[in-house]
Amino acid sequence: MGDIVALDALAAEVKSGMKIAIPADYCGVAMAATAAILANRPRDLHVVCVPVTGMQGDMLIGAGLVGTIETSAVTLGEAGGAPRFIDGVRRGAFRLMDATCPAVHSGLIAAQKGVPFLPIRGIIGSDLLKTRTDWRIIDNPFAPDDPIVVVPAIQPDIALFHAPEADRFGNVRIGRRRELVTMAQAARATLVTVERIVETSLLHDENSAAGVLPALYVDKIAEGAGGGGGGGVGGGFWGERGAKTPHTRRPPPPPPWPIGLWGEYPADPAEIARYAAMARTPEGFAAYVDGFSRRLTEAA
Amino acid sequence: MGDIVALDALAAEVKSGMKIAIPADYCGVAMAATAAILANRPRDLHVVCVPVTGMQGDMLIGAGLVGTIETSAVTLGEAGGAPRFIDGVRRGAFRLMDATCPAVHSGLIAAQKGVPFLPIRGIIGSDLLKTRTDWRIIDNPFAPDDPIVVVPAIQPDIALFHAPEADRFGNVRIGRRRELVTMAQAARATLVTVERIVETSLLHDENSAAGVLPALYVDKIAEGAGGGGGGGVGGGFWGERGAKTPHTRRPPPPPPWPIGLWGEYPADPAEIARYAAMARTPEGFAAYVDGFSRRLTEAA
Amino acid sequence: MTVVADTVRDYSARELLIASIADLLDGVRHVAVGASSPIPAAGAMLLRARNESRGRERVRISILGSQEHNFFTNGGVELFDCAAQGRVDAFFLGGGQIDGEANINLVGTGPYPKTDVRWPGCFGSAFLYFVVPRVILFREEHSPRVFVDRVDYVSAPGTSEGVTRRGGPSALLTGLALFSFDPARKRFTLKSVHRGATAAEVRAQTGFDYDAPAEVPQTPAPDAATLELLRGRVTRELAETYPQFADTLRGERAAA
Amino acid sequence: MTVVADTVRDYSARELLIASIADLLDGVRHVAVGASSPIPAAGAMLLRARNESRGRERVRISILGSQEHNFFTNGGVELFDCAAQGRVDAFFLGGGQIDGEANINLVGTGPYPKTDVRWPGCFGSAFLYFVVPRVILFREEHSPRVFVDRVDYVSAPGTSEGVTRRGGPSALLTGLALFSFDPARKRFTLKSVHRGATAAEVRAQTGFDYDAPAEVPQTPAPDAATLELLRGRVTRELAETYPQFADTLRGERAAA
Repeated sequence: MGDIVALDALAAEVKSGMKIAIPADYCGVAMAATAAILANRPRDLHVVCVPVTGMQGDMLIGAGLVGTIETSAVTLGEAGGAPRFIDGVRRGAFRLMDATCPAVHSGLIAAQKGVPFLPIRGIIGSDLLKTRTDWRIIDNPFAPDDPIVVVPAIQPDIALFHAPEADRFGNVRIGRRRELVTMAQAARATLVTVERIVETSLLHDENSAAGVLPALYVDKIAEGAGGGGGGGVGGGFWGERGAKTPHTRRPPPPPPWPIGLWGEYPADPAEIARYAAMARTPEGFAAYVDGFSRRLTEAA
Repeated sequence: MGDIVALDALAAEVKSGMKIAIPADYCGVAMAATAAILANRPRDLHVVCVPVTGMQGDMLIGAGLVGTIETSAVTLGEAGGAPRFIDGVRRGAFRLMDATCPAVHSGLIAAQKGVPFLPIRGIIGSDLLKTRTDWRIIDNPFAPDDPIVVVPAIQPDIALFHAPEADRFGNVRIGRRRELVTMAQAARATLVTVERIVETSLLHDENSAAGVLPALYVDKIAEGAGGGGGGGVGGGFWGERGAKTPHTRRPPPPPPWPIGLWGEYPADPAEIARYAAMARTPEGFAAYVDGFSRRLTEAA
Repeated sequence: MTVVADTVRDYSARELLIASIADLLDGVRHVAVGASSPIPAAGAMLLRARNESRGRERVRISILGSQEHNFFTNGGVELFDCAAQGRVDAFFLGGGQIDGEANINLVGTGPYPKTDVRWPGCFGSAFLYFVVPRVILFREEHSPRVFVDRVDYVSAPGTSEGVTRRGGPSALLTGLALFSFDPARKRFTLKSVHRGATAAEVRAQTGFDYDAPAEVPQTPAPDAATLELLRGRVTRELAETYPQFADTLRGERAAA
Repeated sequence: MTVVADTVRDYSARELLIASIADLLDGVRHVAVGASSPIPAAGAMLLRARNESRGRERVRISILGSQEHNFFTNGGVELFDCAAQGRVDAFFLGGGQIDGEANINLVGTGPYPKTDVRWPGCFGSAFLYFVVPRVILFREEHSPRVFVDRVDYVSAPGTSEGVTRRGGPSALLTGLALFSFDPARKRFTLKSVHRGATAAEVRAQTGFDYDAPAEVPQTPAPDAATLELLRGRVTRELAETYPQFADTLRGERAAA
């Protein structure tokens, strides 16, 4: 529970055929772990996006690791559509489980509560129901003539995200990103990369405890305080930060760069745009990934 | 939204026939508001205990205000059984909706999510199902031969609790007592008494924001920083505290005394035991309430 | 020429959209806006400022994905729970395609799943369209490829029968015109065309049939007080979250 | 007489219960305990201390309602969710009545709802009994009024057929004896009687039928190392949450 390990050991937990849940960009995305997973090349992953994804999901697709993607959207935001996703859709490169945000949350909450399904309003009349044959319509048992959608529990094998800090007891600060609690409780195992490990228990103070995922739900944590990748590439923020706070405690840095981290630093839109441009072709994508991994390795 | 009012104005929101949700003792119990409600004498309240109650529920029952009680337990803890509840059960003085803790949570979560019901494991074979005819058994739509209980949404008219602090914008600190979030979101209106009002927004700091119920879900807040009731009665803590921090800002103090408040001060077991002894008879209960209200008024 | 007339004539196309949105939001207390929707956000901020100046009801604005303008504390699910509770009065939806029955398509064109053009996905539309009372459809591009007779994929249906639903489309605002929607008749009605556009042009650029009065009025110009608020306080507020967009607004104004 | 023998003889009745609970919990990684259950809490703390001294698996203890020994951060629902996820290995339930099929009654005696005797209520029993793999029934009072042939009210059933269930009763510990439970046969078996009690006395004080070996062994006394841990570290840990109970333990020991 809450073991602090090297990034490689964390990434090695993601194995072929697993169902892996990843958060939206505003929740903390484990990009260094993603690079390490890309290097490991597990196949036929079932990626559950909570409830959407961006560059992380697109990279997993581009590397050919995704057998199924279950998501309410894939987008690079201001940088436009996700090129490897769009290309994969056209080619039918993976099983596509289009969803709608609250249905993803409800599926995870069902797993969190140990129930086989949760009801959800809306959706009826959407074409989602034509292909999401795992969603059903039942009669509301409490009112006549009231059909309602039920979605099955989503139990990921792995939940993977990035957070500002963990304590050495394995507790992780998640702030008000409470979908991370749901993901972790729903998943069989939770992997977290963090900016830093602190010595004092995050549960020690009653106010601080409110925004903490307890170690009970956390399997492995990898630490890296800045220093990753960005120096000279895409400009600015991350590189500067890395330079100002040299990492001394543990070698492998798991930065979420170029995705931002709430309460810590913004995204690097220039780098995401560079990815969007390069990933338009498989070759460009491969070149990007090569450079991405290399920058992380050099930073380590 | 989040209007800061006098205790009487807050208590006046609780009207005859309403469904009112109250938390367990460890979550912050609005005892001064309860005294004010006792004075107002609304009738035929449907009290939903989230998921259990103690002295607060027993006092509402003793005053004859309760038409229905929906609860997983009523107990004074170390002080023993709740005398007015036990007496009322024997006399059939109210409609009794025995429950089990997670079913109460599920009913509130259903209301929070705007769905008519939530499924829940267990319960089948319990005699609860014989009298909770509002709970049903349906077939799990995702597996054969798998009956499962569904409980209907619980939408209180009012959620009422006590918290350490609110800011002047109406945001309330609830720490890790997250059932208070569920109660407030499920309810049509939420009334909160607090120890103190602070000037800085509780949402200002990202870490502090994690334990905050936003003003959007809060209708009325009444403030009172200590000073209530306990001086010379049941000894000690509260009275001392009141003396040390004289209240200057707003007159009516809404202390949760003799129930404790998380992160602030413990319960007063001697006073709860005194209540338990006096409330054995209707006359003793009336005398207790009279003294209780008088102490609160004098403190105001 | 009076000052007021001057002011009223000198507004940019985007200012008209923002002012129209503020009008469409009139009466709401809580409006949620997507993080990358500066025009709807500007309209909501304009309403908030105008209500304050007129002593009317307070308007809360939730900008999703924003850290500063997001008072939610219960994670990504809170918007949907909040809407389901009836606490979100208005929301904006767009669509790669929108048809005459107000069905919206956020998925793609051509046969699913191997769509020819693929857009990001449904997001929360299949839920929010059902529970938010006043959904404003907003799409600047007004062309037959957006406004189609029948969407290729229904991300969220404009209307429902025999299904619990308390929300849905109330209006469609485009770069050319403003439509209202009648769910009972499953039909849009053209309410007004913006300055510079004609009813005939709107008809030609719209792939679905709709009702229209014999004389289609022009979308009302923002009044002087509204423009003043928009160019002052609202632009300053916008700059905090959408700095580029605020610059664009200022630039267009200078050119107007 | 050796020191070890001395130690083994000099234990209080409560120390035996605590040591028996530690044995019953052997192998668990996470045990939840009610706030007003000092003996189960002591048993769990004893297991935790013993495992540490033996280099065995770490034991987590959640004391419900406690602020200090509660690492939950998701509100009162978290215990139930956590148990439903299979992350709570053991829990304790009692009952005003417990019958021979391990049905428990936490509600009252006589016809419901106007019960003659009313207890607090079901709490979470109707759920936790189904999802926690190892539920230990614990009731110090061993009398025919507690251990009845058939409970007046089933708060939670001991067994289920045709219903998804992965938890249930594994043992019954009382002030007189220890029973195991076989859900397939819906029947208790007497495993041992505590020092000073006899099998016949247990039979007389139990209102339900159960199996028993011809020779009923005595409940094993705590070994010296266990008692040392219990009297040292565990009592100190207990004192933080249950100061009165820790004093009582110390007092009984002095009198033993």
